[in-house]
Amino acid sequence: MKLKNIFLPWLLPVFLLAVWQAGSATGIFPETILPSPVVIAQTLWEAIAGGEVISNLAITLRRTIIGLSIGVSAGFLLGILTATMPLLDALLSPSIIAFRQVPMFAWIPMIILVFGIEEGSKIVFISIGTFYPMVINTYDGIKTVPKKYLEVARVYEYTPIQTFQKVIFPSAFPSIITGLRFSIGMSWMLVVGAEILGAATGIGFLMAWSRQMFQLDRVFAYVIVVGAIGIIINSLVTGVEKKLLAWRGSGDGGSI
Amino acid sequence: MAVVFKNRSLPKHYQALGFVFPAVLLIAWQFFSYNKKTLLGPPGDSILALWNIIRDGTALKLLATSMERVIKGFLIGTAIGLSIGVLMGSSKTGEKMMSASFHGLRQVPMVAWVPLIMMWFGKAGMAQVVFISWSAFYPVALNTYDGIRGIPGKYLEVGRVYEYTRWQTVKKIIIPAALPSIKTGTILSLNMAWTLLVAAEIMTSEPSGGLGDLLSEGRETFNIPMLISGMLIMGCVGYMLNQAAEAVWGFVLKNRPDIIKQGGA
Amino acid sequence: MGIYSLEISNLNKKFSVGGRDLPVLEDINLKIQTGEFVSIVGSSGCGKTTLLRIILGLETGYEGEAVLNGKKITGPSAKRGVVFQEHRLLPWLTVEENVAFGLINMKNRDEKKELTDKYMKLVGLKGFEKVFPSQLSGGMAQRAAIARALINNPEILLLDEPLGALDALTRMYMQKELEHIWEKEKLTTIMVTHDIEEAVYLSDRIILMSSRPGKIKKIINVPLSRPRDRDEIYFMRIKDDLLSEFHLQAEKHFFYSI
Amino acid sequence: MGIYSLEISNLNKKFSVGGRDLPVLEDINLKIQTGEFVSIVGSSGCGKTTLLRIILGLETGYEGEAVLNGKKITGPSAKRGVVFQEHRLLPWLTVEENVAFGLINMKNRDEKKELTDKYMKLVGLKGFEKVFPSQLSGGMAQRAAIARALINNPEILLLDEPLGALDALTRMYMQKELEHIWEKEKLTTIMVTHDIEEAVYLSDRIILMSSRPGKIKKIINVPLSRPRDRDEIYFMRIKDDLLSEFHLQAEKHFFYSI
Amino acid sequence: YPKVINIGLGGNPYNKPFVSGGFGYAQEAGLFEKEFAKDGIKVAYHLFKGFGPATNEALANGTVDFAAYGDLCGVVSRAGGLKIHVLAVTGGAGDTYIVVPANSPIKKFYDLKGKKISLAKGTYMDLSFNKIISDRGLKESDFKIYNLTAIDGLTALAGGSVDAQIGTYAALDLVNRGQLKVIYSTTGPDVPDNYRAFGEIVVREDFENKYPELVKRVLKIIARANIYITDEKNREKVLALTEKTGVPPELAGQELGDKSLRWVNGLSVDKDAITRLKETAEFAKRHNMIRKDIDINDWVRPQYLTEVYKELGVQDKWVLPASAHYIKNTKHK
Ligand SMILES: Nc1ncnc2c1ncn2[C@@H]1O[C@H](COP(=O)(O)OP(=O)(O)OP(=O)(O)O)[C@@H](O)[C@H]1O
Ligand SMILES: Nc1ncnc2c1ncn2[C@@H]1O[C@H](COP(=O)(O)OP(=O)(O)OP(=O)(O)O)[C@@H](O)[C@H]1O
Ligand SMILES: [Mg+2]
Ligand SMILES: [Mg+2]
Repeated sequence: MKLKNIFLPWLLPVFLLAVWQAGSATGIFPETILPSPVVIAQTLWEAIAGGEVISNLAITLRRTIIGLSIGVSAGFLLGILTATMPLLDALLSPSIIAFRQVPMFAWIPMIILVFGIEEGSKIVFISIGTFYPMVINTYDGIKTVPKKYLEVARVYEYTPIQTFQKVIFPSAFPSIITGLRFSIGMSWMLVVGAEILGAATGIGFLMAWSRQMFQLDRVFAYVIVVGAIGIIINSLVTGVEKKLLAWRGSGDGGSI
Repeated sequence: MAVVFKNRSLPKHYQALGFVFPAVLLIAWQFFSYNKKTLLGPPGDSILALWNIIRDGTALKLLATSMERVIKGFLIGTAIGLSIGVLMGSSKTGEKMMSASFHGLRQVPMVAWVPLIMMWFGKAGMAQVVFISWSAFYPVALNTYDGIRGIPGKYLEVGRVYEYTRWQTVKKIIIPAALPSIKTGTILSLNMAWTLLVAAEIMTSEPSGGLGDLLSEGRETFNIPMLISGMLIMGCVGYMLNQAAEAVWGFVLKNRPDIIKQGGA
Repeated sequence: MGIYSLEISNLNKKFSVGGRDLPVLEDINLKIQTGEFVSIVGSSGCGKTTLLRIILGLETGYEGEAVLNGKKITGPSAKRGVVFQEHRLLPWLTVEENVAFGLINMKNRDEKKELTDKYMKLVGLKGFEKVFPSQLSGGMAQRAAIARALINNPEILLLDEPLGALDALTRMYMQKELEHIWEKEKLTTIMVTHDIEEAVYLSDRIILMSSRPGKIKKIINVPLSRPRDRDEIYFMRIKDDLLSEFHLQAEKHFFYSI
Repeated sequence: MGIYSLEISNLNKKFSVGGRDLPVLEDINLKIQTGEFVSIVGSSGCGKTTLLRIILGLETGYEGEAVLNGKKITGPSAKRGVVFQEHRLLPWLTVEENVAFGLINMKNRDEKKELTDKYMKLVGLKGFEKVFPSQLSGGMAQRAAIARALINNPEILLLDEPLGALDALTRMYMQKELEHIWEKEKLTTIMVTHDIEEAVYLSDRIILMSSRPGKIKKIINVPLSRPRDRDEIYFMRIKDDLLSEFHLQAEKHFFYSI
Repeated sequence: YPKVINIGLGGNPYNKPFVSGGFGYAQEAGLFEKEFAKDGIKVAYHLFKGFGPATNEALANGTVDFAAYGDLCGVVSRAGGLKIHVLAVTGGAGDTYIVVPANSPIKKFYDLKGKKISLAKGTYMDLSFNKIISDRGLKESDFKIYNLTAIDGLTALAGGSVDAQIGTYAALDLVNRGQLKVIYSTTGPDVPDNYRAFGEIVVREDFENKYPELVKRVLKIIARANIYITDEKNREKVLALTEKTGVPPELAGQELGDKSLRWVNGLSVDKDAITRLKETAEFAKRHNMIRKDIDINDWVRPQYLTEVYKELGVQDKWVLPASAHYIKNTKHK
C-alpha cells in the first residue's frame, strides 16, 4: 500500500520521460525542437550552478507573487461583492465578463501607456490575468452556498459580514481555492508575457530570450524550474486546503 | 442587503445597469482624449473603424474563421478536460498517477509548447485548434477534479450500496454532483479558448484570417482604432459566447432546483 | 390570561410543484399566548414544517398574516430560536462552534465558553467540543442543534421534531430539560412532534392538523398540572383521545394524488 | 433453526476523533438467522449506525469479522438494502428517479416504471413522482428512501431509524407494510429504532446495546405470534421489561466525557 | 521529389499574404509554380509573424525547406545545432532609426547618454546599435536600456516611460504624424555599411542532401527574380510589391528612399558577404547569444549561387562601394 503510494505519482512522469528520451535517442524528436532529457538536465544543472536560475527566479517570484496577490485579492473581493450584492452584480458583472474576453496581449499598449515599463506594468499584467479565474470561481462558489445554511445565519440575525465569515466563505472555500490554483497556474503562464515588457531579467525573460536565441535546452531547463516551483506552490495550496477542509470528513471526496 | 442573505434577485430590467460602467468608461475616454493628442484617440475614431469593418463584411468573415477554431478547440479541450478531471477526481489511483504531472505540465508556459505543437500538428493544419484545446483543457479539468473531490461522501455511498459500476457512478452521481463546478470550468475554458485564439493565430504560421489579425495588426502598425475595434469585437462576441454558454447551462440545469435556486440540499 | 404572543390569521400558502400549485396550508387561524407550550401534530407532509417556517420568517409569498408580539413577521429574528427538522449544523464548524453559533455578538470569551460548556453538558455532548458534525451520530447532531437553539435565550422557541432521532431514554431526559427551561424562562414554545405522548407530556395545547391542504382540525387543551405523570389516568385519556382523533384521518391520505 | 445469515465475531471498532482514539464498538458477537427480524436499540451515540455500516460494508478498519452467508464482508452489495438515518436522496434526481435508483441495470422500461409506481404508492408518494427531494417534507423524504431500499428486493434489509420522521399513523401503516414485505420475502432484517414498541411489534429478537464503548448488553427474544397486538398483555410486558432494562443504563452517559 | 516545396518568409503586420522583394516578385509572377508544374511539385509560402524563432522552429520540425530571414537568426540557430546551410546572403538596407518625442530636448546622438532607451534585444537593431555605440567609444551601460519589441517601444515612448527608441522604419509613421522626430538613422552615404541589417537564404540540410538539383533550381528562380527587382527600371514595381504587403505607400517610399536597388536586394556569396556573416557571429558570441563558435565556411554553401550566377551570366556583387549605395550619387546599371 505505502509503496504503491510513493510509486504511483512517478509512474506517468517516468514513463513520459522514457518515451521522450527514447524519442530523442532515435531522432524522432529532433534535438532542435525537443532536446533530450539528459541534455536538458545538464543545462539545468549548469544554469543552477552558474547562479542565473536563482537570481532570475527571485526576480520573477517577486513579480509573480505581487501580481498574483493583487489580482487574486481583487478577484476575491469583486467576486464576493458581485455575488452578494445584486445591484453591484448587475452593474459590474457584464463588464467583467466582457473585459475578460479581450486577450491579455491586446492590453499591452494600454498597460505600457498607463503603467510604463518598470516593475509596475509587469505586475499589472499578471494581476489582470490572475484576476479573472478568481473572480468567477469566487462568484460561483458563493452562488452555490446551500440555502439551508444561509437560513441558519438569517435566523440568528447575522450581519452580512458575520454571515460571510461563518457561512458563505467556508462553504465557497473549495471553489475559491480552485480559483486560486487556476490563478497561480495563470501567473506562471503570464510571466513570460510580462517579462517581455521591458525586462532583461527573470525566468520568463530568459525563456523568451533562449527561444529567440534558439537554445531550446535552456528553454526547457527554465520550463522545468517554473514547473517545479508550480508544483511546490500547488502542493502548498493543497496542504493548506487539506487543513482547512478537515471538516469534510473522511467519507467525503469523489473517489470510488 | 445582499441577495445571498435574502435570497431574492433583482427584476429583469435591472440588467440594463450593465451598460452603466461601459458608458462611464466611454465618457472618461472621450474626456481624456478631447483636445489632447494621445495615442488612444477619441472613442469616435475607434467606433467608426468598427463600423467600417462591420459594414464591409470584414468583421463577419474574420469572426467566422475564428469562431470555428474556438468552437473546435473548446469542444476538444473540454471533452479531454472533463475526462481527465473525472479520472483524477474519481479514482484514487488516477489521482495519484496523474496529479503531479497534471499540475506540473500546466505550469509549462506556451513558449515551450508552440514549437512542439507546430511540429506535431502544424502540417495537418491543426496547430491552432490544438493550441486552443490545450488552453481550454485545464480549467475544465481542474474544476471537475476539485468539484468531484467536494462531493459529499454520503451520496457516493449510496452508489456503492447499489453496486453501481464505476461508469454508472460517474454518470449518475459524480457528474451531476460536480455539475456546478464543471459549469464554472467550462465557462472559464470557453474564455481561455477565446482569449488565446489571438495568441494561436499569431504564433502559428498558417494563414490566420481570424479576429487575431485585427488585434495584431492594430497593435503592430499603431492603428489604435483598429486595435480597439478588435478589442470591442472580442469583448462583445466573447460576452455573447459567455451568455450563450450560461444559457446552455441554464437549459441543462433547468431540472435542478438544487442548483438553480442558489444552493443545493 | 396573558396576552397573545403569536397571532396567525387567514393564512394560506401554496407551493408550486412541477408547474402546478399545491395548496399546503389553508385558512390557518391561530393565537398563542406568551409563555404557552403548544404542540403541532399531523400526518407526514401536512404542512407543519411550512407553518413553522412562516412563523420563523423564512417563508414568504403567502396570504394572510402572522403577527408576533404585535409586529407583522417579515423576516427571521434571533429572538426566535429554532431546531430544524434536519439538524443543519454547519459542517465546517466544530460542535462547540456550532452550539455557540448564536453567540456571535457576545464579546466576552470566557462568558461564551462557560455558556457553551453549560449547554454542551445539558445535551450530553461534553467531550465532543472539537469534533466536526460529520463525526457525530444522528442523535448527537440533533442534540447539538437543540443546544444551539437554547443557548441564545430566545423569546419563542420553534421546534421541528427536535427529539425525533433520540432513543427513548435520552428523549425523556431531553423532554424534562425542555420543560425545565420552558418553565424557568417562560418561553413561548411551538413544537412539531410525532410522539403523541410527548405532546401531551409537554404541551398546554395540542394542535391537530389534517392534511392536503393542511388545516387546523382540532385544538386540544391539556389541563394537567406539572410535572406530569405519564401513567396517570387523565394523561392516558387525553393521549388516547388524541390517538383516536388521529385515526379518524384514516389511511386515506395514502391514496391521495395531486 | 435455520442457518446463520450473518455472523459477527469479536468486532472492535475505533474512530479517531480529534487525534484521539474513541472506542465505538467493543467485542460485538452476533449471529442472525436467515429470515430473522432483529432490532437494535440503544442510546444515542452508542454505535448502532456504525454497526449497520460495518454490515453494509461501508466501514473498514475494524478488528474482528463480519460474515454474511458464509462470505466475509469486504464492501457493499446491492443485495443489502439500506435506509440510512438521513434520507440520502440524491438532490438532482426526482423522487421517482431516486426510488428507481437501484434498478439501474433493469433494461425493461415498462417493468421499471411499473415497479416504481408500485413502491411510490406503497409509501404514499403517488403524485410526487416528478418532484425533487428539496420539495418534500421530512417524512416524505424518509418514505422515498424506504421505497428505494425495498424496490431492489434485497436479501437483507438494514434499516437505521427508518420511520423516525413519521407521524404515529403513517408510522403504524409503514410498520404493517414492512411486516408484510418481510413475511412475504422472508427478508433478513436488521432495524435500528428508538421506539421500543416498534421494536417489540416487529422483531423476533431485540438487541440492547450499552454505550461507550458500544457493547451488546442483552438480547431479548420476542416469542409472540404475528400479527401482534400492541395491547396484549405479553406484548406490554416485554415492552416494559425492555424499558426498565433501558432505564438501568440511567442517565450516567450524559456526564461521560472522552 | 517532394510533393511540396515549403518556403518560410517573414510575415507582415498587416496580415497580407504577400512578401516584398525578390520572393514577392516570384510569388506575384508565379515563377516557382511555373518552374515546378511539370514535376508536379507545389510550392507553399509560410509567412511567419513570429519571425526568427518561429522560422527556426519551422525549419527544425521540417515545416519549411527554405527560409529567408535576418543574419542573426541564422547564426543563433546554426549555433543551436539547427541543420541548415546558407545559400546566399541578401541585401543590407534594413535601417535603424533612433527616435524621440517631437518635443524632446534630445537633439543628437550624444544626448542619449544616460537616457532611457528602448531596444529590442537580439534583433538587427541590437546589432546595429552596438556597432554605432562602440564606434563612438560608448558602452551599453552608458544608457538605460529597456528590452521592448519595436512596437512596444513606440508605445512606451508615447507614454513617456522611455526617452528614445532604437527602431525600424515603422517609427516613421509617427514621425510623419508629428509625434516623434528622428535624431539618428543609418541612412545616408556616410554611414558605415555594417550598421545596416542584412539577411540570408537558408536550406535545410536534409532537403539539400536529398534534392541538390532542386536546391539549385529554386535558387535559380530566386536569382532571376532578384535580377528583375534589382533593376532600377523596375523601381516602381519594387515599391508596388512592398505596398502590396500593406505598408502605406508613403512609408514604403520613405524607407526605400534613393537607395540603390542592387544594394537593398542584392544576393551574394562573395567574400565580403561572408565576412559580414563572420562579424555577426562574432557579435553574437561576444554578447553571449551563442554558446559556441560556428564555422562559417562549413555553414555557407556558395557553390549553388555561384553556378546559378554563372549560368545566368551575372556577376556576384553585393557589397557595393559606398558611392554606389544611393542612386543620386551614382548612375546604376
Ligand atoms: N420548497 C418546497 N417546494 C415545493 N413544495 C414544498 C416545499 N416544501 C414543502 N413542500 C410541500 O409542502 C407540503 C408540506 O410540507 P411540510 O414540510 O410542511 O410537511 P410536514 O408537515 O413538515 O411533514 P413531515 O412531518 O413529513 O415533515 C408537502 O407536500 C411538500 O411536498
Ligand atoms: N466518521 C466518524 N468519525 C469519527 N467518529 C465517528 C464517526 N462516525 C461516528 N462517530 C462516533 O462514533 C460514535 C457512534 O456513532 P453512531 O453513529 O454509530 O451512533 P448511533 O448509535 O447510531 O447513535 P444515534 O442513535 O444518535 O444515531 C459516536 O460517538 C460518534 O461520535
Ligand atoms: Mg416537516
Ligand atoms: Mg445513528
